[in-house]
Amino acid sequence: MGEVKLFFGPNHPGMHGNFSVHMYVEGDVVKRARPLPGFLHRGFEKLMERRYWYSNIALIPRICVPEPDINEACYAMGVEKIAKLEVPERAQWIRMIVLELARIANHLMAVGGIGGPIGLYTAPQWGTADRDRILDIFEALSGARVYHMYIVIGGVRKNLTPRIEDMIWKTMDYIESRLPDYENLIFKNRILHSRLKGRLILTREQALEMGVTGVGLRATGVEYDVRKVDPYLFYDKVDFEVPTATDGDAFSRVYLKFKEIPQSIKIIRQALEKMPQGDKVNVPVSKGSALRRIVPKGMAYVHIESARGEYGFFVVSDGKNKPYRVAVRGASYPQGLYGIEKYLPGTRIEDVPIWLATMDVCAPEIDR
Amino acid sequence: MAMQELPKKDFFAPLKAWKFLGKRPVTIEVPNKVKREASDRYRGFHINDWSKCIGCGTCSKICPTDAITMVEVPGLVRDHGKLPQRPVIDYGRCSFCALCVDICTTGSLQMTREYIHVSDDAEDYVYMPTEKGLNAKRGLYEHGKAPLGWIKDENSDILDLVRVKMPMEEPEVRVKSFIEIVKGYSKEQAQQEAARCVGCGICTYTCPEHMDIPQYIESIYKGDLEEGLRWLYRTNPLSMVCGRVCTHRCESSCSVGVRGEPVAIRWLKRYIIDNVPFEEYDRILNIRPEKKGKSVGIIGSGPAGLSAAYFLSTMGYDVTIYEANARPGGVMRYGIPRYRLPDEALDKDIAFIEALGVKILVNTKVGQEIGFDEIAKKHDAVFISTGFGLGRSTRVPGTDHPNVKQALPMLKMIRDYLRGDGPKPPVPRKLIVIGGGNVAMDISRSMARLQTMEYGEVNVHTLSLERSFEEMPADMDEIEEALEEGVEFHPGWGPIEIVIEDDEVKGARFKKCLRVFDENHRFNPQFDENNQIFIEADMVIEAIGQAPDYSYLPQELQEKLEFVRGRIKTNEYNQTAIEWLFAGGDIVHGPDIIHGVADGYAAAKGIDMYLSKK
Amino acid sequence: MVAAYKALFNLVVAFFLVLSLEGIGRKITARIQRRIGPPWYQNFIDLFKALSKHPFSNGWIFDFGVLMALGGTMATAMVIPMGSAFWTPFPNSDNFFVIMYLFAVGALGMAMGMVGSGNPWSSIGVSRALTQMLGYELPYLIVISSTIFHYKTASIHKLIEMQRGGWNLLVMPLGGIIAFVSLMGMLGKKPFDIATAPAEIASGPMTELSGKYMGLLHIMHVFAIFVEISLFVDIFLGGGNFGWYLVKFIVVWVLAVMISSVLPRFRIEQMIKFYWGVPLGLAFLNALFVLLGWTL
Amino acid sequence: MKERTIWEQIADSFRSRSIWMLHYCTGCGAMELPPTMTARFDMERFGIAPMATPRQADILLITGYLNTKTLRRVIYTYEQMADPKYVIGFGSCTINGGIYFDSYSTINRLDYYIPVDVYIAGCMPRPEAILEAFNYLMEKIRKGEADGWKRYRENYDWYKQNQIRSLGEVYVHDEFHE
Amino acid sequence: MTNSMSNLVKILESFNPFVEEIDEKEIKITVSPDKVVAVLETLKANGYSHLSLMTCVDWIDDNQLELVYILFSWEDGGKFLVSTRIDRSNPKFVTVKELWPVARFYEREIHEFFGVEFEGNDDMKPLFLELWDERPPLRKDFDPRDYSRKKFPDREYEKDVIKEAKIFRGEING
Repeated sequence: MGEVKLFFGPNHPGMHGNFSVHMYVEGDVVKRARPLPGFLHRGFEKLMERRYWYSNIALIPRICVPEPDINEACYAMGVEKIAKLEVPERAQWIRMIVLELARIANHLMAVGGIGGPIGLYTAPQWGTADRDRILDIFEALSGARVYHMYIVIGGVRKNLTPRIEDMIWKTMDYIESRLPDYENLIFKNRILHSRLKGRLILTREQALEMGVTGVGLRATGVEYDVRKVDPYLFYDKVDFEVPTATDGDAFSRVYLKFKEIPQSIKIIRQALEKMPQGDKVNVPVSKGSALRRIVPKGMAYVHIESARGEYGFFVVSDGKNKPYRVAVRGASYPQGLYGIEKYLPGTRIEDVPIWLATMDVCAPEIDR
Repeated sequence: MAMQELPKKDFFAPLKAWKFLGKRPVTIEVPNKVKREASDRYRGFHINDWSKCIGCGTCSKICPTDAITMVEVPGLVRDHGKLPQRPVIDYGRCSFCALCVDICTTGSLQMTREYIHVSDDAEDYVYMPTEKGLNAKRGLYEHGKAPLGWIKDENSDILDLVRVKMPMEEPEVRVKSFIEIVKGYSKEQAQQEAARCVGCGICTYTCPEHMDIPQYIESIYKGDLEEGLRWLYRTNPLSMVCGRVCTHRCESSCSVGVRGEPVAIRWLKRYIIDNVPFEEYDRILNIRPEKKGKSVGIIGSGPAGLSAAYFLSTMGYDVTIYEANARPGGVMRYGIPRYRLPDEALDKDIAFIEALGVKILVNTKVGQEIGFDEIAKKHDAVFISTGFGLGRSTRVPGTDHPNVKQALPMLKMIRDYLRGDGPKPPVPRKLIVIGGGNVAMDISRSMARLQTMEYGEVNVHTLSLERSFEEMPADMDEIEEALEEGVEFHPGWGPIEIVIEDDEVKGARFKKCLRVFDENHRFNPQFDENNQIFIEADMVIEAIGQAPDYSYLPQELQEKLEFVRGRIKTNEYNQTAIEWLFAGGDIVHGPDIIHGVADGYAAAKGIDMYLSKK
Repeated sequence: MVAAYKALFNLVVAFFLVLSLEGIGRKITARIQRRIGPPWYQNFIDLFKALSKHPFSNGWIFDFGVLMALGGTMATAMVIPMGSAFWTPFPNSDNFFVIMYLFAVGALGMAMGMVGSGNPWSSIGVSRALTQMLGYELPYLIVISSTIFHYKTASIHKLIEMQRGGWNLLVMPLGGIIAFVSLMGMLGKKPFDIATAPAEIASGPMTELSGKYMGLLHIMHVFAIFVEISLFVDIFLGGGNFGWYLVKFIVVWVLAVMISSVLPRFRIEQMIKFYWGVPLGLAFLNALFVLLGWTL
Repeated sequence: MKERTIWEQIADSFRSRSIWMLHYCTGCGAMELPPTMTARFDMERFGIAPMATPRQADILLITGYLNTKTLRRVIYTYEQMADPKYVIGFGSCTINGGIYFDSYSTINRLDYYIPVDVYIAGCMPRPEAILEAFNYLMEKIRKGEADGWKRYRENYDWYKQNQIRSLGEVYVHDEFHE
Repeated sequence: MTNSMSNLVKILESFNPFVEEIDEKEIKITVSPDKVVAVLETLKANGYSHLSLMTCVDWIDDNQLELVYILFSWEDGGKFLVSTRIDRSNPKFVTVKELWPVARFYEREIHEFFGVEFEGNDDMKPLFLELWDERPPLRKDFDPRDYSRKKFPDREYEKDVIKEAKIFRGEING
């Protein structure tokens, strides 16, 4: 059998989002592969230059749809770094809670989502339904389910009320109680073991050379997490662990995501306890209405640990009321482009969606 | 370090999921069985309270999606601080970020919890929000019944409601001399204050002169003062004066001021003038009009006269101003106290107007040094702006005493004295000022300063008919500053008589005023005759209003002119019933400088039209 | 003439029974997934809707392949006995081997038509489907052969009658379990739905099918399920009268659905390894036991 | 509108209750599809199921903005679907460009390129709104009013001309440099 | 500036860098274009082996493009922003794909969005855009709104919104 050219995506059920991999296969084995991003390219970096510092908060959550809050936090922290702005302590804690909630939501979807490419359809049903409880918190907190537009320059947009705090406590208990079900259904499943164990191995050297971050790197046995290495917000004031594994295969990557959920729950509980009370959760970056608030000249790079790895915003200001340039480092940029070209040849067609799912290739953040 | 134990394989573990066969599903049965209400902060479709909305258009400026356009609504009136336009929202653009709600200057724009709107017709997605909200197709709620969702609070508000504090002299310091109180903004402060402006332009409509306020504020914000100066001189040649003593009606209509403190428009204007050197004016403004070879005579060099002179000369006319006093400027020179408007400021404005070729003949009182007919003959058109120079009296017993003075002559005297042009005015130990307007404040505070300089203490009693500070016609900050300086206020008292013993003023007696205006809003005070007080004083100054002096006008002209309550009636171009005679300033509109400037501008246009037709 | 009516009745039962069961299967899966799921008659609607659509054809091989698949499977469904000799339309030709051959016509037709569509995903799907057939057929045939050897007949209604004393499942439990595992593969239930794995190869062979073709293939699929489960019920669960037959049919189906809903799918080479590993070995062991007469 | 025959009415009633949607996430509105599809909102209750290939699908969900690169594929996909087919436009972006109205790579109105049967307001629409839209579409199909596919056939030249105007060419290239 | 970072800055002094401290753990180093690769190599050898981001800024007023390489160290959590400015009218630079293979895609992206040529990287096929027919879009003199107007028509609503609003408010009967 000769080589057959296949367009894997963009409208392919195994594809995560709107992305495409063009490849030559022989039988079921991939011979050559090239990523084809750009189906979600909207020109964010250009559009952000055309909007005010403050009105950009409507735009940035859209860069990464499954976990929008990291964009808001990154952007806000970048601007605050340039402006040397002191954010109210309570707002910082709220931000941390929001970021960890978003991480849980994303991981629930990713852990359930692994059922998609391998055919365990019960898992995504559960995962997405449980994630919806977190979206309910977001809705109560920020007024929207997906695009929260909640973390703004100088703090957060509205205060965390006791009612919402209560809701978070309850939801955390609920999600914790659901975790054994996932463990039984997914991670003890023999067939899942046989599908994922030892597949798509990435060694530590390969991962570091490629620039992979997040669970892809931690599955190779190093504890590289931006929250620990370069702590932001109050991550140095809470107690949590970064789970790691040594296999570097698809299974351990998914399992690490699963194991991060209890850690995030732990962080949220600590944050709710340690958070100071107060009404002020927002300070303006400079005097004036949002149309004319200016950020002093300067540039800064801020990165945070998203559910998929190091996510960064590079912000340049020329001292006006609009950003001069904003560049985004999508967490899945290396594995989504270089990784596909380099590491997919030699694997099988079935492994392509597994790569996309376990390495969390997120099309919108690559395309922007 | 947390190395994870990987879970072991277990054949039967997945089968545990079968337990959910017997459990209730988590499905929420929308939309048929359950209507799911959104959270109480939900960002749904907009509503807009038209009675609150002022049409400022700030929502459309902040909108990151360009979804909001302001559309003029026929039938809405253009009122003080209101524009007859309302936002139209395009749900083919809106991203439901609620920034429009957060920045809304009045709080009229809000969001409901309605979130379903499904239609096959794209036309259904554009909408002008009203109090009832979107008529959502297949929505959760009946039209107009959707509960409120996202509401602005202190944290989400992105409008800056607090003014940048203007640096001022402390009361203890300033009362000792006539130095200027307001120090003026620094560059940072001015830019910060300019950043508060939302550029709605409501102030432009309110300003009698329709100055390009948002434009020059934006120039300050951008740091381009030359552009700002050009904007100023487009409409107002007396910016230096207006930047200090304008009654700033614009600020009362400022959209930021609906919920907070208005933008300090006056001080921003002053900031531009203070910070552009006079030598640069000519280069920046670059006024090189073509000469038209016609001339215009202007009587009175007050705000209206100077303004008309400026605009006429930019149009290319030869302009001559006739001024009775020794220095040009009228009320700006002789009425307003020095601590509010130093001479240097006025000189700068006048010098620029003179530099344009305007001739100012001082000490030329029309009717004495030169006849009105002569002026009329010499020029193609004449503009009169002689102002209200005569003081009014309460006419209670004792007002004919020499120590019962009129405010305006006193103010003139003080300024002349401070300038070194005249003798020192008499300074009483105890003073009563009657009146509640700005002139009363000026004289009270001037005398307070003189008293401090003379005796080291202030003893000024200011009495007015109006029963509260709010009712008093004087500016609130004037009253506050006067209080700080030690002036004692007695609002709500009307004079009965000036008590004179041994030909000396001993004080005055007052009775309680019950109301100032009657039901028809006419001036018709009522008093409680039994409630009286006596205040000791060496001198009484009356500051209850001024009156015009038309004696210089020949009799036959006066007969032709129409007068309404002492003011000359003109058309919109300030043309009087005599077609070559134009009038402006207090004798037409009153009562402040900016109206005078506006009159000058309108008259200049009118004269230009009249002369080009001729 | 009676035989013809009975054969038609077979088709009617197959159509309504399997379509309803498919709907119920979706409902059961939904409950395990903690949701409500579609109404039980949803598959009827789906089928009629598909038939009402305006399809695309990909040439005559494609058309012919689809018809051949449907025809072959219908023919097979007609000869299947429904649990007892009375409900056997053609008592003389219900030989297991006849059924197997007829059944193969349908599978071949499908393969032909789908390859004729020219879509690479379809070709990959077909090659997978054929590989999978190789996988499950081998242990299945060995188990069935040992059964035939044991009962000394290949006629299904005779096999049913000979199970009066006890179900074949109880006679040779090992064989029964292996036959069930193979049945999962035949039904294309997880973990053996490799041929149509959506996340990997779109919908495999069906990628190019639209409208009516989709409907026809759905009907073919319905009859195939009927044939496969009926065979299992007849050969291992001892058939029974019509009511019992239905109960057994439903139980087998529900069990398959429930197992399917908690398992992911194999890779194609893992599936071959799986079938040719333990099940094939056990099938041989079972055959050995039967040869030695060590049955229960 | 032409009278439908009895057969068409019956067919429409079946079509309205079995809607197979193409599993294709074109934009960010796709993020609310998983909740809609899965246990919390479970759109399978209405007979709506995801399908893997355009050939089998009845309905194309344009979940938000479309950039030119995707639009090419969407046109391909739409033309591959079997009649009758329907299109739902999700959110602001499909109506008038949404927040990306000034982007150099996203289109501003969808019905300029392919006919749209239902629009949903929101950015992005919630699952409840999506289900409401499906119900509305079902009603329309039952009444025979969802005729976007007919419009596409009748005004094919107009649509093609618009597609060419915005895209230059509708052909899809592959990523290998060959 | 942490100890290890200040040590590194000392090592880099031979390249005549312009050093700016953005915050305690973030340092911007500006060098001339010919020294960039050497600086990057030095940093990579000293623990700053993670290329977080490579990007470009268009300084149109200076007629320059600024290339920024952001390096991160997993060991001490510091960041170096290595920056250089190249001519905007004829932007050319050398590739760093030997140091970081993923840089190939960053360079491809920068080529697409800013029009910079990278010598040594021949894979310059457009990555995100298809059939692009204008100047590189992220350059400051490109106006996306104009382009969008030209290519993608907006909807023009015909509805009388004022009348509808007045009907809702009960001012007129509709």
